[in-house]
Amino acid sequence: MTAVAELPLDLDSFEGPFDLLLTLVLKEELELADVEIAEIVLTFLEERRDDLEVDGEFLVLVASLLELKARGLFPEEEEAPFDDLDPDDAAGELAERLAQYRRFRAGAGWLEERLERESDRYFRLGPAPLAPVPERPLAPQQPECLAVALRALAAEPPAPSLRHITLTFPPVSLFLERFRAVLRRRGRFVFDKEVDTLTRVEQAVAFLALLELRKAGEIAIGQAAPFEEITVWNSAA
Amino acid sequence: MEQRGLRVLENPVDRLARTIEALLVIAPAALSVEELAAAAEDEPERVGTALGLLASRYREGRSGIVLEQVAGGYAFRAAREAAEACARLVERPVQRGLSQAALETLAIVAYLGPVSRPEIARIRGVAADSAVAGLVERGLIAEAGREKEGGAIRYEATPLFERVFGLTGLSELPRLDDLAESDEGLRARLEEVAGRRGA
Amino acid sequence: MEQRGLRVLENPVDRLARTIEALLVIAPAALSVEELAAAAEDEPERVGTALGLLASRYREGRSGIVLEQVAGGYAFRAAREAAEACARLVERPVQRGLSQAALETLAIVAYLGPVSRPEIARIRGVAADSAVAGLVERGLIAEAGREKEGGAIRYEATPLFERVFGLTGLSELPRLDDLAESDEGLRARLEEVAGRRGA
Repeated sequence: MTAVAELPLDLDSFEGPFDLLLTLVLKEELELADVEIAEIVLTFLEERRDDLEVDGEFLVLVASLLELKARGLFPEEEEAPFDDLDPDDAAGELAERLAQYRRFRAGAGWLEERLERESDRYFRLGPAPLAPVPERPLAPQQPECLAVALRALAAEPPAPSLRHITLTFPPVSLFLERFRAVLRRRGRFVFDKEVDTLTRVEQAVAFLALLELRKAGEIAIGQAAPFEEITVWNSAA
Repeated sequence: MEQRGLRVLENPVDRLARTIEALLVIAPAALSVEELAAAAEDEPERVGTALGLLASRYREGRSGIVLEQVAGGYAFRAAREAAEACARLVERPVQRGLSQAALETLAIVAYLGPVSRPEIARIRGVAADSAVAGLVERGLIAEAGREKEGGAIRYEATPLFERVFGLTGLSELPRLDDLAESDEGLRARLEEVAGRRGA
Repeated sequence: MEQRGLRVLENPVDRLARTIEALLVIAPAALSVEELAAAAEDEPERVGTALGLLASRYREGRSGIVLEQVAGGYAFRAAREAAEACARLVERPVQRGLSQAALETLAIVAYLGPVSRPEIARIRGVAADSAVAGLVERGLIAEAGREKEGGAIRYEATPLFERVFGLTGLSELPRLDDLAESDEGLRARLEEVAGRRGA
């Protein structure tokens, strides 16, 4: 077990090692909405040693949790960008992927132990000092196979599958559409209230969307003083 | 005359064994029984007999050269007792400093190969480009064609991987399900924690 | 008890000899007495004694492995009686085709050369180091100067390449006019597609 898996957590909703939390979430025995991810991050930062590998593993796991939580927070009637993936599917996929990741992490652990056990096994890499030099004659080739190889490299790649990018945060475009819809209905809104229930990462992405709309001249923004509420209204209105 | 007499007395397997010694000492990688038989122009069964003879001669404690069965064939390596001297002589760029990311990528390629970078990235949840490039550079994995025309390049573990990890073949890798903690184990830990919290 | 008895009886030079056997079987080049002594952490004179022991053991007629003294020091080689078998091992049968990686790399160099490794890597979407090294070793491509002073080495197809592919010159390569009007256009198109392929 690695340092991340054993990270001791003491949250309002859960007490125990990190990997147990993941397991409970994936088994739906713990409601992810109740889990304070910021607290997990703080705990990790307190316990953190200078180990990039551990940091990387932690980021992967927390990103997975954030993704799952973010999906759960978007009401289903909203037009989500994950058209082909409802939250249940996402949870299922994430659970499956985390389980698979765990298996390969175990495989990596076995390889690491094996390497350690074999550390006193030395052999020569490459040719022997006085060995005859090998020759690798090649049969006559057709020039057409070169053209075929280059054509294949110039061919349009297959359409990328969305499955590779499901670990990303909600895209800015989601909030662009969402804010435009709200303005069509109401003409103006208070940004702080609109994003109040979202996580920090989602709020950050939402704020980027706000700046984007402002830059495009679609909206006007007002704020009475620093740290006061941000009011947004249709610039055409 | 005496020399001719000696030759007549010589066990024919001895001569084959010497030929195999010669082949193994110059080979850049492990040689299969078939490869040895083809090079020696002899029967695979007799090659097997000769290898048995050599295995008892080139073994730990008896010789500084050890015959090992690895990577689908046979190869000479240094005796383990000489490891410290060997360490002073050569670096081991292939196995030195494999990162956790590299080991995870290697495990995925070894178990699932041929497998492409996007597939590896999907399992690990992060891009695998530099880990894959590093493993190719080390010679532990190698390209194995593309998924389809114009598709992603796929990778597989090399014989060098098997040799470095001391495996006779990929089938010697343990089943992942046996390595990963089972649901039963998780259940037990869950109950343990629940018990602690209750107390 | 018997084992301990054996160990006490062991000639200390025997152990050094085993260490030297181990060093010689993993060495990528001949080793001098000084190099052997440094790795074994022993006296050069004792190393000389051990080498004498090994020379009588690993000699023609007695072993398939022969200890040879060359300019740079000592190395194992194959016995002469096994020369034919070794030649059969080294002389690979004529290869019918190239690997996908080699073919793609060769096509890029033939059509777009002189071209550097980074350019090849950009078009293929993967590092080209081992494919380029393999083609250089086969003599199908060769270095053709640098991009600019201190820049990357560029490669071009060789006369051997033309012979193997039955061409009298690169202008006889099958035309790819439908892909692009010029070499520059072809290069741009390949890089652009590779960028979108991303792997």
